[in-house]
Amino acid sequence: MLAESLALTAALFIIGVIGVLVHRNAIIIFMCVELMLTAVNLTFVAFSRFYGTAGQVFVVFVMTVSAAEAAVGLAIIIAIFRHRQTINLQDINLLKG
Amino acid sequence: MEPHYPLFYVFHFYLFGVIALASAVVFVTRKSPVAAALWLVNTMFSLAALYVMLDAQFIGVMQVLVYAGAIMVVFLFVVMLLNLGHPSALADARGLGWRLAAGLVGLGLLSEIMIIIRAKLPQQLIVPRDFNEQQLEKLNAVGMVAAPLFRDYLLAFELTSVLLLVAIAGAVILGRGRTVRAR
Amino acid sequence: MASFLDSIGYNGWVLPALLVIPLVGAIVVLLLPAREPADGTAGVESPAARQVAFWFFVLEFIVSLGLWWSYNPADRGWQASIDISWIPSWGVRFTLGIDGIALMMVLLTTFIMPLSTLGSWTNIRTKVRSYYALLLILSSGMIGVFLARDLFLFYVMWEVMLVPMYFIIGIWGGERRIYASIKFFLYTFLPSLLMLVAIIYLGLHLRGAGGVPDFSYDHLLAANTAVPQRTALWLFSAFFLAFAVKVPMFPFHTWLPDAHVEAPTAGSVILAGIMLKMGTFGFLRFGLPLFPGAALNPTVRMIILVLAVIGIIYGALVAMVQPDFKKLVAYSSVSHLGFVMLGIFALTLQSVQGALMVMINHGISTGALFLLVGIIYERRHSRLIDAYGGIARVVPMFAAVLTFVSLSSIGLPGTNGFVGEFLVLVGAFRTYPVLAVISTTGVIFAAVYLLWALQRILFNPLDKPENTHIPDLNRRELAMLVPLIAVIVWLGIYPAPVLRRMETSAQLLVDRVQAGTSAPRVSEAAP
Amino acid sequence: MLLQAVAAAGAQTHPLSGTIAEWVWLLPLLPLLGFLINGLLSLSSAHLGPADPSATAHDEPSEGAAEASVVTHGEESGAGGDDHHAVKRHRWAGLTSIVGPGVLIIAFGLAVAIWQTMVSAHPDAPFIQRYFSWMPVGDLQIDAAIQLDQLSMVMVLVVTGVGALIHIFSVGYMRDDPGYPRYFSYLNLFVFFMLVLVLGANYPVLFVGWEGVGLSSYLLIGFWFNDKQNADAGLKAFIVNRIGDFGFLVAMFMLFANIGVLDFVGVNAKALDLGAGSALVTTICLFIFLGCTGKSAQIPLYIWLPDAMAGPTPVSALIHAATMVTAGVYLIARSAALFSLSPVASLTVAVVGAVTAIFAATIGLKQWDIKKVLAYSTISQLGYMFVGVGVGAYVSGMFHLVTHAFFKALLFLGSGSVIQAMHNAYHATHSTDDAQDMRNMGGLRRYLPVTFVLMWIATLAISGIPPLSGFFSKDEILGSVFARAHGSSLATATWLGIPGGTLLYIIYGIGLAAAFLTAVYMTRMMLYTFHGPTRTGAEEEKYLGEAPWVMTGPLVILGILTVIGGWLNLPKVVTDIVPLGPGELFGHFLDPVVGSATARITAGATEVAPTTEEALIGAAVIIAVVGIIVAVARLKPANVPRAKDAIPETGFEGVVAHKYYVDEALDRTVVEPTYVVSRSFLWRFVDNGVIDGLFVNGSAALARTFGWIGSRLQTGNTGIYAWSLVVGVLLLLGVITLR
Repeated sequence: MLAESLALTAALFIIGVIGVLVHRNAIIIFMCVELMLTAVNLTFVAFSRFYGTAGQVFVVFVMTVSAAEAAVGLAIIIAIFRHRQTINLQDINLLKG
Repeated sequence: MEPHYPLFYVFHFYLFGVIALASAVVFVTRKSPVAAALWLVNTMFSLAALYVMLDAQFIGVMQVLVYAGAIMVVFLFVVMLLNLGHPSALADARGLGWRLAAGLVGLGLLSEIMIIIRAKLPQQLIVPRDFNEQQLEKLNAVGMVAAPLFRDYLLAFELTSVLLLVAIAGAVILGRGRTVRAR
Repeated sequence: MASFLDSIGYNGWVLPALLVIPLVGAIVVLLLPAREPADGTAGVESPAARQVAFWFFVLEFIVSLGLWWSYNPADRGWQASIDISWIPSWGVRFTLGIDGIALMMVLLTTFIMPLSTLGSWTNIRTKVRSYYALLLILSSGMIGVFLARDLFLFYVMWEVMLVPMYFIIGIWGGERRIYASIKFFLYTFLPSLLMLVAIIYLGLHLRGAGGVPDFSYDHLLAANTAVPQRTALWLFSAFFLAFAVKVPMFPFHTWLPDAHVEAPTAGSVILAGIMLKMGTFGFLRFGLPLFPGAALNPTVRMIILVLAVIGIIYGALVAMVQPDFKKLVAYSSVSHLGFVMLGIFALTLQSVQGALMVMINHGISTGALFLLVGIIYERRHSRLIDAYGGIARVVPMFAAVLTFVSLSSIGLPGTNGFVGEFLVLVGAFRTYPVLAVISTTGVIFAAVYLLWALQRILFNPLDKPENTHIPDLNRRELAMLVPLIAVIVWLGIYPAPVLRRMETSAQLLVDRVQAGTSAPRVSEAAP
Repeated sequence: MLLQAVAAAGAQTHPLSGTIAEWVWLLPLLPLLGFLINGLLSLSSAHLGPADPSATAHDEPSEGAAEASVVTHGEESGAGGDDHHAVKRHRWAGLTSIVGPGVLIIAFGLAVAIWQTMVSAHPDAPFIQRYFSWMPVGDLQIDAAIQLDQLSMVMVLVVTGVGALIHIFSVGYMRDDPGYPRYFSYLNLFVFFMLVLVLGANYPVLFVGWEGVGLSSYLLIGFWFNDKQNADAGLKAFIVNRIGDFGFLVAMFMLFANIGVLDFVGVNAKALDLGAGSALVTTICLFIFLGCTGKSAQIPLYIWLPDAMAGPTPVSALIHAATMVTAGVYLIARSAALFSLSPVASLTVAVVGAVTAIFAATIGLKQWDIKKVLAYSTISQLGYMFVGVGVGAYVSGMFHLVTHAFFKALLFLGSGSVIQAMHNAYHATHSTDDAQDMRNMGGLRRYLPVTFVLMWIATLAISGIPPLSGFFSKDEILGSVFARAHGSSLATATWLGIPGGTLLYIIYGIGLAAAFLTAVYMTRMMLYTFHGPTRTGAEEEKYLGEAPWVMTGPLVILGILTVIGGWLNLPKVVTDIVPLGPGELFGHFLDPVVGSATARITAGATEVAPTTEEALIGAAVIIAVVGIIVAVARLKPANVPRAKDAIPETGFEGVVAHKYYVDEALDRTVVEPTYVVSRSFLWRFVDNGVIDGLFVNGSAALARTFGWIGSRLQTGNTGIYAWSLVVGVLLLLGVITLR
């Protein structure tokens, strides 16, 4: 089932990418990123059947990171919203050079 | 080489795969954050099922607990906190042109990935054929992940705990909002 | 005197002492307590810092003065040498030594430094401790450049010198100090990096015994015939750029007016008096002897000489039209240093000796001019020539000194300026008569720009009310100007002791470079 | 090396060693001492500033500054430098009056003593004292050394003698000037440098004096420096002199490069190595001559001298008439060994001298400022001297130099006396009229009888009326020109295609013409100043009066010298007719120095018959007399309007009155273009624009532009970032897959 898993991973990942590209709502974009991470997890799990349990360990790490990322990211979104009253990324250009 | 799978197994594998895919497609087309979040939870569940089918029972459980249970709840919580539930409040998605372009880019990427996957699919297994089953019997579902985690990857594991600590501290500081006002 | 110096083992410790004394001074200055301005110190915070710095500089000068007697002009080798291993794996050694050229440059430095301290006595009022600490570090770096016998050490000292000056201009400078300091830094730093590359190339390719990289000057001097002609040309270009910017030769001079004008008085004095000499000293010590073939390649030599001559005339003409007196003096430096370059590359004994004399004289005269500008600026807060007029009646002593120093700067016979320019031209005429004659017209232009400015400042009607109540020189200012005047007269009338001390080294240089161009190299046999 | 050997040899065998001549070093040292004392006195009235200038700069003014106030035109006060009518005697004036002239009188006494020793010893070689090595660099050995020979002796006597008289005169003339010690310190400084100039044993030491006198001249011309005109004049003098010095310098470089020595003894010994008549020696001589034209105000560098009259009148007498401006003549006489080798250069000197003589004389005809007349007269007379040394008559040139020093110093000091009287008168009535304009004078003989008589003597002398000194010296020059037109090395050479002989006849003619003009303009000056009705003004006339004895005394002495100066060198043709005394004393005296050089030029010259010579003398005298008569007949002092009523001359007369517009032309063609080009092109365009703007700041701007372009990509819109990221990945993967 490796090929199917990888195909599914790719498809989910691409859907996440498309979501990032078409959405402007920071929260939805965030969710898309989560989707992409999860999709990658599927790869790890799929491969763990062939390469040993290390893959599953990595999934644990990815989950930790994505949890941390969600916490910090959402905190930032809250902070930005407080400041700007919007989470529309088009209106937020603090990075403008 | 992969083992032969029974039809029952294959059917369910495909079923959950299709559900995950379909939910993801619906998720990505939603404009309301709440709806999107719920559809994403659906995808997560399907994936959890796939994990279990792929002999990663512990991960499957974690997927449900952490992603569907914790992270997505936080998302919903934030959405509600900021009162962003109404899609009309936001001109969220980009125009049709952008969406088409995104679709084309996505298709392009997908095809490229497919080509790469097909070309580079591993033909040989590194571990014995029934390695995971043996591990499962020897250590049970949790031990199978825990053993390497606390032996081989101990340092990385400890570092992730530091990461989480920092993330908590950061989230608290950012969320308190005082720094924002100070600026 | 010499026997007394021998009895205290002077030659054994003097050179490191010259490097260490200012550093100790800097530490002492920084350790002084911060003090709010008290009465009678004219609003200068931590006035003790300037006292300490001044006395450290005086100590440094007294210590260095012994070199005048301990130096043996008949000896062609290094004197008072020190050789300590520094970074053995790279073959870098901490080697110091003086010859006749370095001797005079060191004495010039130690002589100028206390006077420039006096020059900043009252006009540096903030961050006083850091200021004097930087001055002390700067002096250590400058002396290090003159003493270094290892190219790596030389490069380190070269950059050590750059940083304090950057801060001195950038922190205590005039209105456009940031622009000027950054320009100064980048302008001089960029080519120095090229020089570093060339130094590393030399050290790595001309390895010493045992295959270790060797940066020692003596070694490279002996081994440089192994460098192919084309490579030598590239290496020389790198050195040339680093030194030419420092000199500054036309057209690499535009950092100079900005840096000079914006720097505080002491900064300008040190820049003009000592740091500009680094470039010409570099040519004498490294540029010519290490790459005689490249430097005396007829095309290269002609280009450099023509640039020098352009510098002489161009600097004078541009100086003539400056509305700002400090800028005028700055451009006059371009002109003077053009004479030095002409003298060095004309490469006769007279012209090289003359170039060395011009280097010393320029340090004295231009240093004095900058001090005088600083004095009048402190009183009237204007450097514009047009802001003055007729003030000789109000400040007769200032006028007398300014006139005298200007005359020395334009090379009036009987002052030091003449000796240098005369020797340069008389020497250059032997090898490049046409260029020498063209350069001689610089003598005319020098009189035009400086005396004209003098007229507009000191003479003409006293028609501005704010100029009628300028105080004349005070005792401190006299104390810093009188030594300069004394040296101007001394070097103008009796420069022979100085010339004799430099002659052996200058002769050696000329012989070495000329021998180097006519390969194969003859081994240097000690006489 | 050579010099040392000569000095060593000379020390043992020279007839002057062991005599008072050993004290020759004291000669320049005395005025230097005077300079130091007076200089310190002048500065001692200055007050030290406060310990911290900026702290009190705007508070209470110091005592010294309080005396000074803003000077506008017509209002004078303060501690010196402004107009000289400020009556405020310096507190050290008494001491200065002793020190200033005192050192000169002592020096003159010493010079006379040395001269007597020299006359009796009659040395053939110069007496050289070597003190220390000045610039020893390899084969260039320049010593600080003094050379005493007959030529320098003559100059020393003139400088110290006339100098002492002028110093004494200055005590009276400048006594009320607030810058009195400063004035004397400059004057002493000048004498010091002048003595260094004439006593130096090699070209560089001579050059020290050469530039030094230029410096003193600069300082003295601009003595009343608060007047822009004076300061300008000083600057102009210095710069024009520097142009000449450029030539001198180049000549020294060429000498050293070709014969390796710069001391006079060495150059004389090796001059022949340069090759007689070679282009090299001609070039060297021409460069030396360029230096001389600057110092001695010859065409083309004469322009500074008329302006130099801005200085105090005694200064004009000392520096710009009697001594400094004759340094060029001295230099050529000193370099006789070189010039005699180059007929072309010698002829150039003579031609320039002759042209200058007539050119300046014409301008002198139309000047109204009494000092300007004398200035152009000086230029003209210097031209005569150059004709003399140019044709190899070094003795005659030097002789004219000496007599000219007498009568021109007398004329200048006399004019100073006149100006002083005029000035006092105008000062008393607070009039702003020009005290130097002859149109404001007239009839002064009634008020200044002593000055009147003495100045007439000088006028007759300069016009060449026998038996006054000017007659002998001028006549000798013209006679020499005539004598060398046949057979001498000059006559056989060609100058720009003109045969030397022809040229010399032309020069002779020009000389005669200039003599005529000299008689005319000098008589004109005397007529307008002393004769006719007084135009000074009715009120002012009451204040006109003769100067005190301290001023008239030197005038009388100079008058006596003017009368008897000719006895120094009576021509043979005269002594043959009238037994006035021993003939050609001066010539015999100078013979050891310039004899061989003169002989080289006159080697093949045919002797002029005594009758011809007598005829020439007669012609010269007649021309001078005619000049005076013409002037007296044509000019009517009674008809001259006062300066403020005068209408400017027009036509050619106007051109002459404006000195042929040479200054204006130079301003337009040289000075202003240089300034404009330097400012607009070199500084603004090349320096600020191209080098700094284009290259230096340009490279910085280039880097900044790239940075700016990069920063434009940072829109801050994360959507765009995401898009570009994804598209980038697409492209990269595409490359990988399609590879």
